[in-house]
Amino acid sequence: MDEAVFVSALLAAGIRLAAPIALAALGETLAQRSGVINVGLEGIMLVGAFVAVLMAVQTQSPWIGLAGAIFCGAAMGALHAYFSVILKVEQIVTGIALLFLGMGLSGYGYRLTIGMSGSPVAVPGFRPLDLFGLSDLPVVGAVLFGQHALVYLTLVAAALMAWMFRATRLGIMIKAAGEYPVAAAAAGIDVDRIRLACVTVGGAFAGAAGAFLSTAHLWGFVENMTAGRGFLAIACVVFARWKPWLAVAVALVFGIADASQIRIQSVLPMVPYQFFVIVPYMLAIVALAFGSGRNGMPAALGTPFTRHS
Amino acid sequence: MSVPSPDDAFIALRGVSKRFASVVANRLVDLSVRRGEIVALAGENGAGKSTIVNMLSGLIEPDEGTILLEGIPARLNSPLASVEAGIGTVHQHYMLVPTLSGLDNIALQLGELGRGRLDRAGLARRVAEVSGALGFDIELDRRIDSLDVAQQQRIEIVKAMMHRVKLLILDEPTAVLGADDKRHLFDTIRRLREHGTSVILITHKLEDIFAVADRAVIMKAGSVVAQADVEALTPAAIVGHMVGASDVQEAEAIVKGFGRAPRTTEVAEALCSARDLTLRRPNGSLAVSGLTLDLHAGEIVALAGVDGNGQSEFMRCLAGMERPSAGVVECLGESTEAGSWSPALLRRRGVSHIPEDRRRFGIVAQMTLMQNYLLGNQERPGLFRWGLLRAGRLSDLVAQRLSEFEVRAPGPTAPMRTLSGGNQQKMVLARELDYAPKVLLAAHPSRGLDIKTIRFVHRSLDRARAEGMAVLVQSSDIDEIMAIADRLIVFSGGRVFGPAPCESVSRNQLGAWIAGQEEMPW
Amino acid sequence: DTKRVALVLPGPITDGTFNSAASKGIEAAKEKYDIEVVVRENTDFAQIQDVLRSYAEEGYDMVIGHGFQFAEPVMAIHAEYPQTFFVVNTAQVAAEPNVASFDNRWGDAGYMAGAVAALYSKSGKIGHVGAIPVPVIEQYNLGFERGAKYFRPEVQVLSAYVGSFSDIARGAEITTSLIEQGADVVTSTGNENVMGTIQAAQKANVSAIGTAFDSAAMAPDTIITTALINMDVNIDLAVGRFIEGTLKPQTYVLGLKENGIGLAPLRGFENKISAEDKAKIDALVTDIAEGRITDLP
Amino acid sequence: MVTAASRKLPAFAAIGFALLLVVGAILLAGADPLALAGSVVQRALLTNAGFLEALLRAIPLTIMGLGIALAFRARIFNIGMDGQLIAGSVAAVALAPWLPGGPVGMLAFLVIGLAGGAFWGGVAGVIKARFGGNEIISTIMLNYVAIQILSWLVRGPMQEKMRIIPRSDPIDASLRLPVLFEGTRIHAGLIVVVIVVALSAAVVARGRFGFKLAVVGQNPDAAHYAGISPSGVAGIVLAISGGLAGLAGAVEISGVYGRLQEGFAPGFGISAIAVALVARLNPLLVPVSALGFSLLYAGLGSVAQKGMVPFPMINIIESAIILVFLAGSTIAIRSGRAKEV
Ligand SMILES: Nc1ncnc2c1ncn2[C@@H]1O[C@H](COP(=O)(O)OP(=O)(O)OP(=O)(O)O)[C@@H](O)[C@H]1O
Ligand SMILES: Nc1ncnc2c1ncn2[C@@H]1O[C@H](COP(=O)(O)OP(=O)(O)OP(=O)(O)O)[C@@H](O)[C@H]1O
Ligand SMILES: [Mg+2]
Ligand SMILES: [Mg+2]
Repeated sequence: MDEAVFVSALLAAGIRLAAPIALAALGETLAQRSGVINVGLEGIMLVGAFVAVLMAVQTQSPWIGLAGAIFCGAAMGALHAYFSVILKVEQIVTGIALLFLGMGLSGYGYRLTIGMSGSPVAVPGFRPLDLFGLSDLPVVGAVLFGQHALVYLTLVAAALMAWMFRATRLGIMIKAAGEYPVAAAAAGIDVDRIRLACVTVGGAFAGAAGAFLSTAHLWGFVENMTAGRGFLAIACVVFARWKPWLAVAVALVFGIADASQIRIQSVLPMVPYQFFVIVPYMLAIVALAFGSGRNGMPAALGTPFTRHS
Repeated sequence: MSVPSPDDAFIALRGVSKRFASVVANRLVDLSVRRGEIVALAGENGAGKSTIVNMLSGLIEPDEGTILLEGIPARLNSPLASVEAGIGTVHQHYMLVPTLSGLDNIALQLGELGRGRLDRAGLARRVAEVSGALGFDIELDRRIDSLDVAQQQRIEIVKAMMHRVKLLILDEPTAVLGADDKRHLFDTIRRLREHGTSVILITHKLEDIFAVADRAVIMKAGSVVAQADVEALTPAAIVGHMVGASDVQEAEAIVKGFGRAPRTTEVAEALCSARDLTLRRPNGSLAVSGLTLDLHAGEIVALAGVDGNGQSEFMRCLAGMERPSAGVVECLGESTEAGSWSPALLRRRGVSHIPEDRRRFGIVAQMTLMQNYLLGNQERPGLFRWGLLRAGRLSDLVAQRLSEFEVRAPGPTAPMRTLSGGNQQKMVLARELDYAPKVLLAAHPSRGLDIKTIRFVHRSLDRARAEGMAVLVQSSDIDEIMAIADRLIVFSGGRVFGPAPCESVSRNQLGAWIAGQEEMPW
Repeated sequence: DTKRVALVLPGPITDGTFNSAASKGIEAAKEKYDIEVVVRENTDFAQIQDVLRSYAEEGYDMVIGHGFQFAEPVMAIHAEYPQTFFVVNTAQVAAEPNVASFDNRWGDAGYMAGAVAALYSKSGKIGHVGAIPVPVIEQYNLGFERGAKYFRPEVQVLSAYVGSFSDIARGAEITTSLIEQGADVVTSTGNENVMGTIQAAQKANVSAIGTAFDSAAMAPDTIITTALINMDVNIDLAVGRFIEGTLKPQTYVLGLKENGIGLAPLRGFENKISAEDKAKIDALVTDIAEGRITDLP
Repeated sequence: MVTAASRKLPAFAAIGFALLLVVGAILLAGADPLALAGSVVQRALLTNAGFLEALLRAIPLTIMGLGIALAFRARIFNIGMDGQLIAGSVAAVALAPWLPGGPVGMLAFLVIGLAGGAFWGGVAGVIKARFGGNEIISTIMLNYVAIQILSWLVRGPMQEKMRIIPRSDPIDASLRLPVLFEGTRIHAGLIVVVIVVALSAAVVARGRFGFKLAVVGQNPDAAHYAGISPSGVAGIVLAISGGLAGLAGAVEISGVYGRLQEGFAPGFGISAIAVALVARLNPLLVPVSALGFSLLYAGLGSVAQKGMVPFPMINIIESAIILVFLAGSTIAIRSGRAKEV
């Protein structure tokens, strides 16, 4: 195959694989920056994936499907926030419950609705865009101008979030809530409200990530279709040291590594395929030796805030 | 006495009590502050001063009693409510987010800056105005956790001054400030008073009270035991109320301090020495360059100067927490050249360290006093058997230290965080002086301690010196240095003055050095 | 009297292939015979023994384990529950008096799929995407390769594994990569991942051959035909013989003749394949059924 | 101001919400919520089989939960127990042919499992201690790597001689942990559990190492000051925690399965985290919490078995029970029956 075509296909596949992880990771970055960890991302993504398909089928509009996924993702996020911020219970356990809840709700909902007939339904999914009519440009066309709308929205969201953390008072308030909530509270900030908002919005991102999987990357829902991507998203957040842009970049590196291993696999059939599947993960482990540690981990991550320090 | 009536007071506490489990922190406290009045709040460690501050700043609520704001009962049930009532607070434990810059920390509490983009340049100008008026030199762009405590303290003060507050509460703001900074701060406070701002100043330094306060309120064991206009008071009178001394002589003795025994040992062996030592900060700037210093057995060397001139880095390096970028440190047979320079190694050899940033390094706030006593002592013989703690032994030891150091705490199993700041410091001191260290590195050892305890600490240091310990004391307090040190060394503006014997350095000379001048300006 | 039958599945009944097929089979059997049916989904490895035991203890007359991983636990416990007949699908175990197994000739199914794919391919490259190489998938894959070469020895067969039964997105991407390399007919085995392959083929406008379960309706313009694995036949046979009392503790291997596998009708592709090719395929199917093909896996 | 007291009402609201959700969903499926609840309770608490099933599963969950508890005390988030369990199992099974029979061999089998898990955890430990690499990432990644390597091993070098099914040959019968109670599957792994619980409890309550873990967890700066190396402690506790996961794997193989295959401890890693956190990282509560979760699984299993509701409903019920438990615990705290952490 022509090398340029190969590279362009590889990058396009990498972006497709990365997009849902990047979206979920962005939302999780926001939540964790405010001091709340949500290990139930996967459950939210599943609900998002299901709702997007359901509503897209019913309204024949993937955009309404996306909106529904975002709304339901936010609702799931709000549930997590309610438990971890208002009730102040163990966040990781709540997250695990959320994971099961998402698996259950999406699977059950699917069986009650579009899955009931047992025969597949045509899903009116997103099609890649053709920005400025340039997506046919050699090499860069598909990669730069021929992605799904959600991919571009992800970049916009990352830019906005980075700007918010860097340049706005709201960003500083969120960082303070995650780092030293006692001081934030002493400055008159309602730490709990900040966290509630961040976790809810984080859930909305995860919902959108699910919608990408089921209405853009694929057109259809199957149970547990996220297949561990929620956990990869958390790894991305940590790897990116809680920086929005880096989270997207790390997800992209993951996606491209995955797309590469997929391509090498069929070229070298004599090597057991498992050795290719582990390539992205090994890459991460090796890269860790160069990354430095807990740098950037919000100090109050995982700890509920109660006054009376 | 001129106790204001609640009607003309800006703020008034009436019969306020606060309990924490078994401890009564405040008992039926009556306290009023007029508009444009500076009230000094004094009292022993644990007397209940910070508890009052916390109630006024909305961190905790009183169990009983009322707080009147301009004569009207007010409910300060959140920090926001307190801020909105016009109260600005400098807490004893700084409320600064360690990973944010000084400027962002200040922005954090300025609600009027809105929710959109933060105008950092504009804010920096406003901050510069306030810090300029205070005469403070502050670094706004560096992260708080890269600043030493004196810099943090200045930022904390500026932060509180950014608002046009009606009541300014300062909880031990001068604990680590140098003389100049302190003078500027007091000037500002006086200016605020002219604008009608009320001030509550908590301090353990009697001279501070006489320098700025209009009135002094003295607390003991949670209650107000005396209050009077400052003109009507003497240092001995204040101390007498504080400690509940029955006779005047005892109080006067405390005020005067003790006579330092002349140095007995002649020049003894050097236990610790630095050769051509250069230290850099994480950002690459020079903290210490080309320093050579010996610490001998049986002497106390004072490390003076305004904090932020490399003292912290030097102390931490001697304690094993940092490595030099050039030069060598040798201590009790260990050397930075050997490659394993670490606190563990030095502690094993007999180095004790009272850290500058107590809450960050010196204690684990959530742990009990017993566990905090183990901190750094965990490898010492006698406390563990087969890797398991001998809890009874440790408990007895801690109980004994609690009474020796007069720590106000329910008992060895109380969590460290429930102790008042001064009592926490006493626990650290007690721990680091235990096990007869050969070298003691003490950063601001009397920080936050009441005057009586300071005397006790000074006597303890003196005794340790007599027993052959080498002591390095980092202090910004000239009185303290002159009271206890044999030799002194000053870091200022990248330069090193000394070491010189204390007898040969006049107070004025010391002041000049601290200001970075070779000669006295007059 | 009504017999009670439990079907124990390793995955969800909505996977569209392996587990769906079994679930449909038992539904059909329920209509046909006088039985009471319960289906247990998503049985993970650690639960298998307890699940089998509790059905046996509750007096179920027949317990069907759907997958080779049920073989060992069944062998471990069957002697304790002589009142219950255990059946294992896609395995070859048997024991007196109450263990039988049904295995379909996945290799033959793959062979047919490979032959069709090779005949239909214009590029001369075809691809197989497996979930994880469990025995039946390996057999199918081997059959696919040999079947492809049967008519066109020069055909190139690409192959890759997803590494997961449920990762539909990666299944789709792997398929896409095979298509990029020139494959114009693809097939896939596993569970949910199969749907990923079919979608990728659909989006890239190439053709696919379904497996296990006739899902032509899902993508009528994409799915040429389906290499059927008739789980319903397994289940129908097992239940029917059990009720008749003729189910023996032995392994039943179901090939074309026994209708355990098959090739689905061409449906939308009826007119896209030449009569000549259709005849070739029909002949091959007969040859396989009659045992005239020598290199079946 | 949010206080424990003012959390009581929200907690009741949360419980109400969770119950409403479940009951509604069950009714929607046309099932009887009461019968369903009865079935869960019946299987989990009122039958021997259910209890024994739970006890059997609680054995590995306890051992792994302890590993999590130790690591989390130092705020080291070991998400990689699944991989460490695989590593331990692989090591033990790989070396099994060279082990003597009898108790010595059995013990050696377990110790090799421990060592294998410790090695896998230690990789994350070294990355953390030497390079400062975050353990959350490394342990997640090492999970995937271990799963794939196992997948290859049981189809390659370690596959059974028959080479049909992806699994190893069984280990020698003399290396199998004996069944403790006739007629059950409860094996001598229970004794291992007792020992490990006792040791961990001692270390946490009184041990020097337990103290270091707590200091590192609560104030790493103070640890450094006090001569405790946070990264060193992190490295060691990752190895220990991995070792416990490996031990759990060896116990499962020696006590239950007798050979290596894929997916024999599904989702145990994440369950162990829930077990440890619900036990508030207290080693003495870990077995209780592990048994509690196992009883929950057993009870829900009966619902799945009876096919009373569509399968995903089980996940919903499971999550609702956990949420109700969490909300309930805040009410208990408020009434002073449990300590706030
Ligand atoms: N959160 C708390 N829990 C339990 N006890 C507390 C708490 N806060 C303060 N105390 C206790 O209340 C008493 C008063 O403490 P407070 O901090 O007000 O003293 P202080 O006068 O400020 O002392 P210092 O000069 O040492 O700062 C002390 O005995 C302290 O141990
Ligand atoms: N009530 C207040 N609260 C907080 N900050 C104040 C208050 N009053 C004044 N300041 C600040 O103190 C600083 C000094 O202001 P001030 O107006 O007193 O200066 P000045 O005109 O030189 O003094 P004076 O009126 O004595 O001549 C300014 O930065 C001002 O913003
Ligand atoms: Mg105080
Ligand atoms: Mg002026």
